[in-house]
Amino acid sequence: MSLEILLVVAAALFGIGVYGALSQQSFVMIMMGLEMMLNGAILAGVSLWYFSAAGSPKGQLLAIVAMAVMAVEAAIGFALVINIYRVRKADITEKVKALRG
Amino acid sequence: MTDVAAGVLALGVALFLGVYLVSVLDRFVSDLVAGHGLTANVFWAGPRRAVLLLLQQPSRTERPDAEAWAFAPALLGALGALGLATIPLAPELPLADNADGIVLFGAAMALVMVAVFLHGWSANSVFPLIGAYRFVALALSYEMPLALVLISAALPAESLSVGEIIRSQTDVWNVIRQPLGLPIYMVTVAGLAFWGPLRLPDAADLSGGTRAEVSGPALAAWEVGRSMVLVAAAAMGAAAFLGGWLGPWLPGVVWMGLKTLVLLVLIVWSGHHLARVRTERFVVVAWVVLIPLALIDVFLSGWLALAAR
Amino acid sequence: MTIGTDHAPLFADVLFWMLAVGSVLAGWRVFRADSMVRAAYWLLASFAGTAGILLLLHARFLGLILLLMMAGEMTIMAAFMVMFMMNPAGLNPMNMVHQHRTAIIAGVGAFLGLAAVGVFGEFPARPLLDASQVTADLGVELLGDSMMVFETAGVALLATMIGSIALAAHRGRFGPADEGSEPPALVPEAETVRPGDSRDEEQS
Amino acid sequence: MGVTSHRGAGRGAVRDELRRAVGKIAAGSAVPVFPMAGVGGRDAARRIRLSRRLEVVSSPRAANVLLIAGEITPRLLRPAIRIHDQASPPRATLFLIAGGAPEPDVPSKPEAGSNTEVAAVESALRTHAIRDRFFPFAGLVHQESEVEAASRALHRDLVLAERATEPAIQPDRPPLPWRGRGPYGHGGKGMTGGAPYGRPLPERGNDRDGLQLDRLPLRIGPFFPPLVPGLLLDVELHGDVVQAAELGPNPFSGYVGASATCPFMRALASPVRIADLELSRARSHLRWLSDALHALDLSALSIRALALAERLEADNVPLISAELARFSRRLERSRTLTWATRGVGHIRVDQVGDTHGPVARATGVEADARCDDIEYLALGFRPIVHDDGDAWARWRQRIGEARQSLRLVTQAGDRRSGGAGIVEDPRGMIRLQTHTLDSTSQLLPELVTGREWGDAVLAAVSLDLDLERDARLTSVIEEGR
Repeated sequence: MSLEILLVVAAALFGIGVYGALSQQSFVMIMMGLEMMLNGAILAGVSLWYFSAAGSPKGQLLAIVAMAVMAVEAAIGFALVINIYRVRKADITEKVKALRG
Repeated sequence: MTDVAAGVLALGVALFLGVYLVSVLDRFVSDLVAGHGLTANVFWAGPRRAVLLLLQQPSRTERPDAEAWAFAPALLGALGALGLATIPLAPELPLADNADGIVLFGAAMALVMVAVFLHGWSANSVFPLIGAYRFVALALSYEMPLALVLISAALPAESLSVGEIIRSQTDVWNVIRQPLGLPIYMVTVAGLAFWGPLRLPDAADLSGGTRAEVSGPALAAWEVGRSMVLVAAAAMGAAAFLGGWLGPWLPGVVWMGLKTLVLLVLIVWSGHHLARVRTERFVVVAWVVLIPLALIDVFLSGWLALAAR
Repeated sequence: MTIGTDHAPLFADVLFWMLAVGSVLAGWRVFRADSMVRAAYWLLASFAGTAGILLLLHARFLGLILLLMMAGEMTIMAAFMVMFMMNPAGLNPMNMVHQHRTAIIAGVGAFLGLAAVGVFGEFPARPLLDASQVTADLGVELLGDSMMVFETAGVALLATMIGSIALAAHRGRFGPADEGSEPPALVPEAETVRPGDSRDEEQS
Repeated sequence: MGVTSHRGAGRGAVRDELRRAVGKIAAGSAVPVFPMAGVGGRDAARRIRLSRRLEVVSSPRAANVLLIAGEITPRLLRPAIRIHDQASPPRATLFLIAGGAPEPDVPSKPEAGSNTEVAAVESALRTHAIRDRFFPFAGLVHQESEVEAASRALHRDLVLAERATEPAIQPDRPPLPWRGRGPYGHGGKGMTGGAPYGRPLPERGNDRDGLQLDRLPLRIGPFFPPLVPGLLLDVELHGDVVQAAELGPNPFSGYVGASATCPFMRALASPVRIADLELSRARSHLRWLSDALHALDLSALSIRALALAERLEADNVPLISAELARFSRRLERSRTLTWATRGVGHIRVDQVGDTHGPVARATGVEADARCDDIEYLALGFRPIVHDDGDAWARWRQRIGEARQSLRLVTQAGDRRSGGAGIVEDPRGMIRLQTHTLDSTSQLLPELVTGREWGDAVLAAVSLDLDLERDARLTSVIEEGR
C-alpha cells in the first residue's frame, strides 16, 4: 500500500465515474457517475493526507467538504429530477432533448 | 490473536444468548397477554421453530434477484453482530472498545436500511416491495434522532468510544443526566428492529411485508438477524444510558446483561400492547417532535458537559 | 479493532488489495447493471470499499461517516428508481446507455491522465505518524481554525434543503405545496400536469 | 431437504437417524397453518388462533399445513390452488367439511329434511368433489374439534418425512423467456422497449402529487388474511397509495342459502329470545374485535378478544361482562390504538346511504331496527351513536354495543322479539319486504381510494364486512319473492 497505488485506484474510480456520467441516459444514473468521481476524489484526498500532509487535519477537512458536496449534489439532483419529471414527464436525458423544440 | 479469538467467542455467546432471550421473552409476554397459562414451552418454542424452518424448503418467486435476496438476511445479522461488537460488555472483555465505537454503531444501524430494502425489493413481489419502502420512510425519520441522542451520550465522555462513555457515567447515569435520551432512543430501537408499534415493513396488513414471500432457512435467518439487531440496540442503550457494566456487588457482565434485559423486556412488551402506528403519522412525529427534542437533548447535554469541566 | 498499516503489514496489505479491487469492480458494475436498484447498491459497495481503505489509512471517522451517509443516500436513490418505474421495481432488464464510445474514451482518458499524475507526480513524503488523535484533531480543526469552512458547509446544506424542497414541491414557490398532514386528493386524469393545473377543480 | 432419502447401510442410515432426530425436534413446534375460509368456514378458520399448538401464519409461504374450512366455491377454487402451490414444501392440505356447516351460535337442530339440511349435504358433496379432483392427497376432518389433532398429525408426518409433500396442482411453468431485441436485450428502442417476459410494462398515471408514475394493478383476495374471506378487490397502486379500487364479485353468492341456525334469520320469521339475539350480537362484535386486533399485529390481544367471544354463554354473562369492561377500558385508553385508527376510513353522513348497522351509527345516523321494537324499548334500549365516522368511532361503537348487548342479555329474561320481517343483526338491518340490501361493502372502494395501503386495510377492517351474509341476504330475499 503506497501513495502511487492509492492514487491509481482513485484514478480508476474517477475514470469509471466519468464513463458513467457520460454514458448513462437516466438522470439518476448520471448522478451516480458524479458520485463515483467524488468517491475517487475522496480517496485521493485522504491518501495524500495520510502520506504527505503529516496528518494535518486540514486534509480530512477536504474529504468532509467533498462529502457535503455529494449531499448537496444528490439533494439538488433529486429535486431537479422531480421538477423536470413534473413539468416534462421525462426521466432520461434524451426525452428532454426531444422536447426542447 | 488470542485476544481477538476470545473477543469473537464472547461476541458469539452474547449474540446467541441474546437471540434466545428475545425468543423466550416474546413467547412469554405473548402467552401472558393472550391469557394462556405459562408452560415450559416458552423455552422450547423458539429453537423448535428454528429447526422447523431449517427443514422447510426455501421458496422461489418469479424472477427474483436471488443474490440480493440471500444477501439481505445475512447482512442484517452481520450488522447486528457488528453493532454488538462495538459495545464492551465488561471492562476486561477485549475486541470491543473501538475508539470510534459509537460512529461505527451508527454506521451499522444505518446499513440496516439497506438490508431491509434489499430484502423487500429483491423478492420481485408487491407486498414485500411496499414493506421495503415503508421502511425507507421509517428509517430516514428515525436515523436523525438516533444519531443525535447517541452524540449527546458521548458528550460528557468527550470520546466516541463506548467504553469511555460508560466510564463517564460512574457518578451519575446518562438516563438521569439526559432524561430525554433514553425515551427517544427506545423509539428508534423499535424502528431499527421494526418491532412492536414500528413493525411497519413486516406488518400484518402487508401479509408479512418484506418476508411475505420468504420461507424456510431464509425466514429463520431473517428473524434471527432482526433479533440480533434488537439485542445490539438494547445493549447499546444499556451502555449509553444505563451505565453499562457499572454497578455494585455483581460482576460487570452481569450488570450489562441485566440492563440489556430490562430494555429488551420493554421493547418486547410494547410489541404485544401497542398498536402499529401509521407510517405517515410516525414520519410526521419523528420530524416534528423527535428531532427537535433530540436537538434540545444535544444542547442541554453539551451545556451540562461544559459546565462540569 | 484498530487495524492499520503499522499493526500487521501483511494482513493490512491483503485487506487493502481486496478492498481496492472490490471497490473498483463494484464501481464498474454500477454502470453495467441492468436495474437501477442494483446500480445504486453496487455504488454503495464501491463506497464501502473506499470506506474500508479510509479505515486502513486511520481516517476512521471519515470512513465510517462515508458509510453511514452513503447507506442513506443510496437507499433513497433506489427508492427513487422504484418510484419512477415499478415494472415491478426495476427488475426487468433495461438499456440505460448511450454515446457509449465517447464515454469509454473519456473515462479511459481521465483514468490514464490522473493515474499518470499519481505515479509520476512528486508528492512530499510526510506520512502520518501518530494515529491515536486523528479524530480528536479533526474535531478541533472543524470547530477551531476551520470553523468558517464548517459553517459554510452547514449553511450550504441548509440552503440545499430549502432549495430542493422548493424545487420538488408540487406548486413551487408561490402556492400551497400540498402543505399540512392531510394527504392530497387524487389528481384526476389530465393530459399535462403543470403547477396549478387541476388542483383548483378538485378543491371545489 | 427432499423427502426422498436413500435407505441403506452405513452413512445413509446415520443420516436418516440424524434426520429423524432433527425432525422430532421440529415436530414438537407449533404447526404453521394458513387458513382459508370458504362457505361457513370463517369461524372455524378464525378459531385456530386459540390453539397454542397451531400458529396462524400471515403468508402461505411459511405454512406447513393449509386449512380449507367450509365449501370452496368456483370463484374461490383458483386462488386456493394458487395459494396451495405457493406454500413451500413440505406442505399438506387439510379439509374441514362439516356435514351441514353448522354455525355454533345457537345449538339448535334444523328440522329434519328441511331445505337447509339438503343444501348442506349438497355443499359437502361439492367440496368432496373438489377435494377428490384437485387435492387428492389432502387430509379430511368433519368436526372442528378434530382440526388441531389432524393438523399436528399431518405436520408430524411431514417433518419426519413419513408423508410426501403434496405436489403442485398447477404445472410450474417458468415465465416466458425474455424476447428481447437490441444489444442489451432490452427490447429495442429506448430504455425499456418491448414486453419483458411477455408482460406489458405498466401504464403510467398521475399520482396525487402530480407526478406521472408507474401503476401497479393488483388483485387482493379472496384469502388475504387481514381482510374478510371472499373479499375480492382489484386495486391499482402507486407506491403504496391506492389509486383506484374496484370490488370484485361476491364468491359466495349462489352458494349460501337461508341458515336455520342463525338466530337473526329465524327472528325474521318468528320471535326469538332477545337473550339469544344479543348474545349472538356480542359474539359477533368480539370476533370482529379479534380480527381487527390481528390486523394491527396485536395477535396476543386478538387471542384474548376471541377467547372472550368463544367463552361467552348465557350462564357466564356477568363474568365475561366484567372482563370485557376491563379489556375495553384498556383498549380505549390506548394512545397508539387511537393514533392508528383516528381519522382513518372517514365516512361522511351523506355517504352512508343504504348502509346501516354499527357503521351508520358510528357516523351519527341513529338507525336501528331495535328502536321500533316494543320489547327492546321496554328494556330501556337506546342505540349507541358516535359522530366521528372514522375507524376509531367504529371500534368504540362495536365495543360499546357488545357491552350493551351483554347488559340486555341480563335484563331480557324470557322476552322475545322478531317475526315482523325486520331484524337488526350485528351488521345492520335485515328487512324481508322492501328489498334494501345492506351496502356496506359498496362503501369500500370509495373509502380506500387515495389512501395509503395501511390505512386502506384498517378502513376495510373497520367496516366488519361479511360477504357470506350478503350472499345469504340476497338468496333469502330472492326466495321470499
